[in-house]
Amino acid sequence: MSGSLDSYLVLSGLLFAIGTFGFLARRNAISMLMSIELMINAVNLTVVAFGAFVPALNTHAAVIALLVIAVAAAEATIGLALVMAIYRNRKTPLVDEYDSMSQ
Amino acid sequence: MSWSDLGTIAPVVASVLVAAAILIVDLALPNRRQAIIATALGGLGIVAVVILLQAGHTGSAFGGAYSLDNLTVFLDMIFVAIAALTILFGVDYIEPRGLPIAEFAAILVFAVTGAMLIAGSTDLVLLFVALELMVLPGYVLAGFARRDPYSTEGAIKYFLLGSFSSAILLFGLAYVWGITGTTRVDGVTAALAKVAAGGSIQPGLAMGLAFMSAGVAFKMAAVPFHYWTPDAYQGSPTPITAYLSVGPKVGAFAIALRLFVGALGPLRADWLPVVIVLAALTMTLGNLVAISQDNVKRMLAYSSIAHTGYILVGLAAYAGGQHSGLSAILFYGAAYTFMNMGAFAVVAALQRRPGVSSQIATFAGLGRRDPWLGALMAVFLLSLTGIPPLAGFWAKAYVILAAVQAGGWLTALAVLAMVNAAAAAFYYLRVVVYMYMREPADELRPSSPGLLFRVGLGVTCVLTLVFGLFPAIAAAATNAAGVFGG
Amino acid sequence: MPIGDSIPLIGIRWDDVLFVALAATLLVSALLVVTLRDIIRCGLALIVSFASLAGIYVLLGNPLVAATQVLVYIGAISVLVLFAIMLTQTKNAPARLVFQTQTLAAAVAAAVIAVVITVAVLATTWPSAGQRLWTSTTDVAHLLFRDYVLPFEVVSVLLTAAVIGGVYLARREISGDGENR
Amino acid sequence: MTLPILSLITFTPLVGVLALTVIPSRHEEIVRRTALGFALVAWGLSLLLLVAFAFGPGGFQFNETVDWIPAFGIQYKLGVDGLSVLMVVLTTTLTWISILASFGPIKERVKGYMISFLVLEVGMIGVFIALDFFLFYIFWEIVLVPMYLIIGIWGGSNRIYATMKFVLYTLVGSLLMLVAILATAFAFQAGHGGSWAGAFDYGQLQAWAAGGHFANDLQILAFLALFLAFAIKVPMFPFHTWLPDAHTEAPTAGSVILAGVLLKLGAYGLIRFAVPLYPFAAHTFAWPIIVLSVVAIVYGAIVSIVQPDLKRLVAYSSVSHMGFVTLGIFVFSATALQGAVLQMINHGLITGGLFLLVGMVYERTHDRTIAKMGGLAAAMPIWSTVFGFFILASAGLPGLSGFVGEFLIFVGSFGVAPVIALASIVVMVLAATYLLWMFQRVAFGALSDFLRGLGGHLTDISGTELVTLAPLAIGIVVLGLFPSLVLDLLRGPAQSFLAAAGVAVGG
Amino acid sequence: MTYLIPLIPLLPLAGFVVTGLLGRQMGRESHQIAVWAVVASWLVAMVVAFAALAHGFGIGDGAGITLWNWIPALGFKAEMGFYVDALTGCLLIVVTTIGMLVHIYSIGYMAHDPGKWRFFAYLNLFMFSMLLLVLADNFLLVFAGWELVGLCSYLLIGFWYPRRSAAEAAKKAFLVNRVGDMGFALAIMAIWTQLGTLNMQAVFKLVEGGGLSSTWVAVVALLLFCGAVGKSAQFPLHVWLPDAMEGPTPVSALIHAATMVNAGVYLVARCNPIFGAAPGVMVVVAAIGIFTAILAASIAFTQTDIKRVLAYSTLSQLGYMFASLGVGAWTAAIFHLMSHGFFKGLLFLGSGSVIHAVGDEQDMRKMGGLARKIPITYVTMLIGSVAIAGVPPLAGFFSKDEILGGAFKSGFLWVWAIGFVVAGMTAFYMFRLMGMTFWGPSHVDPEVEQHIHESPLTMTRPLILLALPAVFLGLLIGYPPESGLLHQWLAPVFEATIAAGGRTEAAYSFLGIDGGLAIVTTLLVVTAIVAAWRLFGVDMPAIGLHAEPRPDRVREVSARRGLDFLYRGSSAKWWFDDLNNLLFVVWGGRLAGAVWWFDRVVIDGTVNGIGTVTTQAGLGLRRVQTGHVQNYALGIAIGLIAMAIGYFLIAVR
Repeated sequence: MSGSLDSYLVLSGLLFAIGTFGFLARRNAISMLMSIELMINAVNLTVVAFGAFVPALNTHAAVIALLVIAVAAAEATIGLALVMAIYRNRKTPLVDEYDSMSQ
Repeated sequence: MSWSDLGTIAPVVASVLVAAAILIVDLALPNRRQAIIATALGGLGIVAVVILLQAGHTGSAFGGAYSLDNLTVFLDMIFVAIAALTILFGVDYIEPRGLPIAEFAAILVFAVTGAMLIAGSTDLVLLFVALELMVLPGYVLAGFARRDPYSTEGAIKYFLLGSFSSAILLFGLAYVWGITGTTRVDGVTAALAKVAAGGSIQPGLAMGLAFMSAGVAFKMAAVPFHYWTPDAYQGSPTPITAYLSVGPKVGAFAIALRLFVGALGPLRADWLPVVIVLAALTMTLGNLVAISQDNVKRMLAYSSIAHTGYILVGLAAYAGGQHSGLSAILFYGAAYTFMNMGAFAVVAALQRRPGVSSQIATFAGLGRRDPWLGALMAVFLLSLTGIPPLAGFWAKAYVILAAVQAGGWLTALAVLAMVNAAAAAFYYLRVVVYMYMREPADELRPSSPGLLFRVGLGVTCVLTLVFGLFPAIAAAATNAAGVFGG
Repeated sequence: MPIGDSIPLIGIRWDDVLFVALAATLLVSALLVVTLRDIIRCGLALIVSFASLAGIYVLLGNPLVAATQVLVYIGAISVLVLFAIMLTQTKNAPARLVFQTQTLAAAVAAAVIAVVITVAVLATTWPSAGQRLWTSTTDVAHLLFRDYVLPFEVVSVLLTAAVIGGVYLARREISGDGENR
Repeated sequence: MTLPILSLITFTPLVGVLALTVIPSRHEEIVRRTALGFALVAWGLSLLLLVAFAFGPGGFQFNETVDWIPAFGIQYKLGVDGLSVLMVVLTTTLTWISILASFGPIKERVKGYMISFLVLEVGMIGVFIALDFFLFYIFWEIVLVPMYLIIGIWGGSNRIYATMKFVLYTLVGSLLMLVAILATAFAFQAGHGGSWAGAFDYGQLQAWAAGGHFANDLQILAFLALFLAFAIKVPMFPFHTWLPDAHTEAPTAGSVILAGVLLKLGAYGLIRFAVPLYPFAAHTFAWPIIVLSVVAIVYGAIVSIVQPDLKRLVAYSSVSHMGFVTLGIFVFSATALQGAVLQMINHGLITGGLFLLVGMVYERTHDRTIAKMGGLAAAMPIWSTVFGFFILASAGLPGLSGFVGEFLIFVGSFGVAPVIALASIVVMVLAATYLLWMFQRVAFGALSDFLRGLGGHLTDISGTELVTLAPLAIGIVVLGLFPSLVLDLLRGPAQSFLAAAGVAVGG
Repeated sequence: MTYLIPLIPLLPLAGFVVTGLLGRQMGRESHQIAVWAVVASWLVAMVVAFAALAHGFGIGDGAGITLWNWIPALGFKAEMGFYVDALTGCLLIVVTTIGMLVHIYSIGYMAHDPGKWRFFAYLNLFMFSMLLLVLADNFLLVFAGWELVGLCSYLLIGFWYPRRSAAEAAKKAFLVNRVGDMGFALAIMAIWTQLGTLNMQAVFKLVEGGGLSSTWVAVVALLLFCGAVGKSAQFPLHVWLPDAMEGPTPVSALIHAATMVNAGVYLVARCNPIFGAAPGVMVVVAAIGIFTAILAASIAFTQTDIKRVLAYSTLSQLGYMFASLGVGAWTAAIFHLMSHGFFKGLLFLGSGSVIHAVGDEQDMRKMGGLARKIPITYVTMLIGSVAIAGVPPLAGFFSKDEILGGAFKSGFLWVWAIGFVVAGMTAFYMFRLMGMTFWGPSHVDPEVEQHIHESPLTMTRPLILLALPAVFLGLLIGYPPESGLLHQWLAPVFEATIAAGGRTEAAYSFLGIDGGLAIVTTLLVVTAIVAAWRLFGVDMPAIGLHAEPRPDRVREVSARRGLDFLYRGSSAKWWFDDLNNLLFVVWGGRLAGAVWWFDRVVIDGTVNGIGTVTTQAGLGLRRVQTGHVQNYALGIAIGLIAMAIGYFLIAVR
């Protein structure tokens, strides 16, 4: 089981789906942010799993994973800064109350 | 890494240095806006020179991760132009609202650096990282008026959805990488050529393609991945909207060129139906909803969705076997850049004084109140409509020509595009109606924009006309740029 | 260490047990992240899931990534998130209604995505070696600074830009009208 | 190198536009006269062209060719045959008349108006002389914008609806035409081993079509697209409803140009492009089009009878009159085709005159409701006389030009199938009905209360107004008595049209 | 001589142009140029006419002149050319003579009308048009003249345009004429497509040579006859002529009695080779003609407007002419055309003089006893009445007698029988008119009565001049019957057709059938006259005749069972106007309204509907943009799933 690529890929897929669910279902901007982090982690798990099982990808996987983590950090920075900024305007972190523009 | 590698990516390096220079000037000479603007524009000028020095050369750097070809040069020039125009338009808008110019310019240049990197990327990882470099500053720019609830709201929507789509795209990239075993575009192409020859696509690859397509479709604002566009465009400060409407969009099409045309080229018959459906949905929905908009910014946002649809027709034509579809995409991208930026710039000019809305009523009587601004807006709108001899006409003509050449379903798509273009005339011309055929509700003073702004408007207008009157010149460049990869 | 590959008597492999445990922890904590009512607990659950993921990385023979995971995710991002939570939690914030009205649709969509991925994964023949490979950190370093030096540099620019942008956005304004620029 | 007279004619108005942009808009009188001056120069040049034109041989004369977009073989190629010459002269004539007729009525934004008119003239002339399919399309679209502005800015109360309808209708047609043009060019290119040279060149396309090289299904689709574009412009039933609105709302001169020239663009396109390039399709659809034409002839006349508004009545009568033109084209008879072209010119002269006359009344009364009129024969005798003259011309009185054109179409179509003439000839009575009834209500009887209320404003027409009408009236009489002036010019074009259209018949 | 021919129409045309442009400035003298132009034209016409008659021009050998190639289209040709033969000559005499006299008469009649210059300009234009019609050498040019006389008729009927009824009548005349013209136009097209020429002489030659199939001959003849029916106001297109009396009386005399309405007769006569080759159509011609004759006569019985009585009388007489044409008595038809032109012109001008005298009153019930007050008018009108009634030896007797005899002898007994009855009716209603107008007690408004006076010389002189041919024309050119001057003149025109018809004209026999018919007819006419005297009075002291009118008796007779229906029908003009009104004005108007409704609601509604649907679709679709970011994300997720499924489908393809 732990020796099969499939199980890791399925695991990452489930993680991705859970993240998607959180992103679609949560109202709080920070919750959505956390869901995205889950999704990115799912990608990383995929990458590392490929690296662990496919010889040609082995080293590359680690590099890619590292870069992805860095990008995710940058994204989180911007995201949290935006949350702070809008919280200052709206006094609420609940995204579904940000609907002054529609249709 | 070697010096020659650095030479190949010189424009990108120069661009980063410009951003740094802006920040340094800001720290060294606080409250000296002229210095900052001069640094930014001068720096971009240097970048442009660097790009032009590369014209005609080809090469690759970093072991094939970055390639310099005509496409890179062409797109880089567009991106630099976008950056310069955005600064020209932005200053007049940013300043009265008490927002910092240095950060604005620096972040913008960072974003454009990302776009330029995309233009040259021939590596999936670099492509993704460059994409992030392009869009992350974009989120900041969208929320740049951070005391404005609309701006921050648009920004956070843009950010959340953008990150969501980035994750999707990344997921897809991971699978394509896992199956093809390489991140280099040429490697992917080679691997997929085997797949195409073998005739069967593994479900894992199909899923990867799907996630990737969805991610790219999101970035170019194709239906049904377009939702972020209207809110982000409407909320952003108008000159930044002008930037968002062209920069990330052309960038997204650059990704499409490098990724779909370059890497996924062997499978183009397989992604052709997807592009056709996307194109049809995108232009139709964009136009239909644009018709019912009363806010010009939002209307232009939907119109930009529609234009995505037209450009996708070019991509479909390529997939349908017509290489001319690629130069059509590039021509469209260039023409669209200038006319659309021009249109948003006029909106920005009207909103120079804070508190002026972008509702269509603002445009009532503009033709009389401010004849030059009105005439320019009319030119941009007519060009967007596709009336000859303006840039937008040739853009459509080239796309349609490519589609017609490809034949089959693509001819039907071309007809649909033209029906859409006719419907689009309704909302573009509605603005002209307000400008020339209605009296203003209250007499607004002419908003006499500053010198930089006028230069920017002049440039966009002249380019719109030049592209229209002498399409052969631009077409030569796009034809050259359309030949890349392999 | 002279421990067998598998649990004595039952014959189940140790790393399978470890995998199941870690995977279960990961999924449960991830589910808690997206379902818990109290957002601070969500944040804590997120840390747990990050940690279990790091464990899986180790299991996959990639300790470098696992370490980075711990440092960056648990050490930086999670802390950042928790700070943000604290800053945006007003006392009278509505604790009820953590979910959207579209929760059911979201669940269905997520389930479909899970099925799509699972089916695709299982139906595909992967170019797998059939066994886990150990990743050499030295090789990673070489690769990073040879083939991936450009992305690496770009990421550094990206982080710079993100910091500048983030600081600009999150900076509290000095007075009501902000800077006089 | 010979004098590029065609380019000179085309771009003289453009020079006028540049001149106008320099003149400050407060000098309205100078603006007006400058515009008129340039229009007159263009007119003079076009007359020169008419004189210099060599009668007799077919083919195109005064050709000018410059490569424009070599990558696709798109050229700036101009040339005229008898048909084009006539249309150019009609255009230049009506343009200066329209500009002169606008001196009084247009008091606001004079400069913009005059610029629009001159740009319009450029486009219209260009359409008639372009020998490159793509260039033709460009000029075709250029026409759209100034007309859109003329109706939308200087039009009546419901102008915005009218102008949007006009533009959208036209665009739907023309954009599909673009697809067809490109498809045709591509078929040509594919048939020439991928070389784009000549793919938009009219002469080469036509020769290629004459060789029967365009596949039938391409012909069908391309023809339908072109036909839609041209039929909307003509306008043919049932694509005509933009016309009454556009005419009603347009300023007088706009209506004159709209009726006088713009409608001809469609007919010209059918004669020049749609039929010769796609003869198989043209023959396939000939009968349905003939039926539509006959319906238009009768239908337009019937609807005209009950129109309450003078301009609207004249507009619907245009539908009827232009039905003759399409009929004349699609019966594929030399007689009928010559009649159709003559009818195009006649319609330009007659309906142009009618719109001018209606405009004169509108200037004085600010109303066009027929029911409010009455007794103008006594109040404005000269106006009434001239109006009566144009009405009779419109009703097809022998001796005036309208008769000759219609009769030639009748004879030509009778030769093809008597039933066509039988069905459409009722228009002789219907046209007389709506015209004379309208004339009776407007001119005869006692002066209406509404008009009496205007008192001294109801002056008879002025010298300037008479100057605008005189060329039209003279043209109507001269062409009525000496139609050979036009018919001789049309010999070549008619023969080559039939030769081109006959391809499918032969095989 | 041929060079003189174009002068005949061009002189009045020049008069029209000059008078039309300068007439307003010429003031009181505005008639001069017009009148002199016509006089000059008359002189030339006389020269040309007598030359033509003396030479006996027939088909193909007349004098022709081509001015220019009018319509030289590919596949079509029509020239501007004139042709004169004997038939033309006869028409020229009638048209120019009566035209000239009417012009002179109008000097006095229109003296005080402010629009006099306009009137004379129109009259000149009419002369031009009529002469063009008569002289034209090809069908298209005939058609041109045909339409132009219609136009002049329109202009002159509506001359007093402020009067609503005048304007209505003018329009009606033009439109009804146009209905017939459609047939004429179609005939021309048929001729061109079948024969390739429109030159009449060439066409006749071809037809005689059998160049036209019998079907096409019939079609062409029938279509030509349609035109004739319209212009000559035959049933069912007769409705316009009585209304045309709204025009000034000289117009009625000239256009609506003596010249234009004869154009139809002229056309049929001119096309005798065509009609001769279509015997079936000839029957139709005869039937329509004779039916119109009795229909119009029956209406004339009860009309009270003096001009309307004359108008119906004109219809009736034109019917005679068509009957004559139909039975093949070509010359008789032309003969009647000429004599009728003179005496009906005389009667109309006389009635104009009467109207002038009684202060523009046209209702005969408000006249009476005018004989002594306007003697010249009275006497000339009496001559006219006797002439039209057919009392020997006046012009009408000879011409009518020839028609009836022709019908009888060619076997059209039913035509003869009806014609016979109509002869009596004609005599009756004419003397009813005389009685009500000139004899019996005066019913004139007393105020007007004081001012009754004879008309000026310009008006009475033409009356006298017209009375002369009314009396002597028959004897002059119609005697001896069937071999008089006219017969000799016209023989070349008709002989071929008559010969082709297979009938040789039997010699006139005074003591045989011809004389018998003449006597019977004359007896009937005299009886009818006497009956009219008994009912409507007579007062001729010179020959000792006197009878008071008996209005009570008239009422009593007309109220009799059986007769009351006829009386009502007659006075209601057999409801033709009501029928037309219902068919064309009411239902036609509704149809046009319905079509317009269709245009607005269905066609334009579809166009606007597409716009509305598009806009509504846009409004609907924009609701998707809810503003809630999670909704957007859900949309993206669904799009993602759709895309994945799409790619799966592509992959398994």
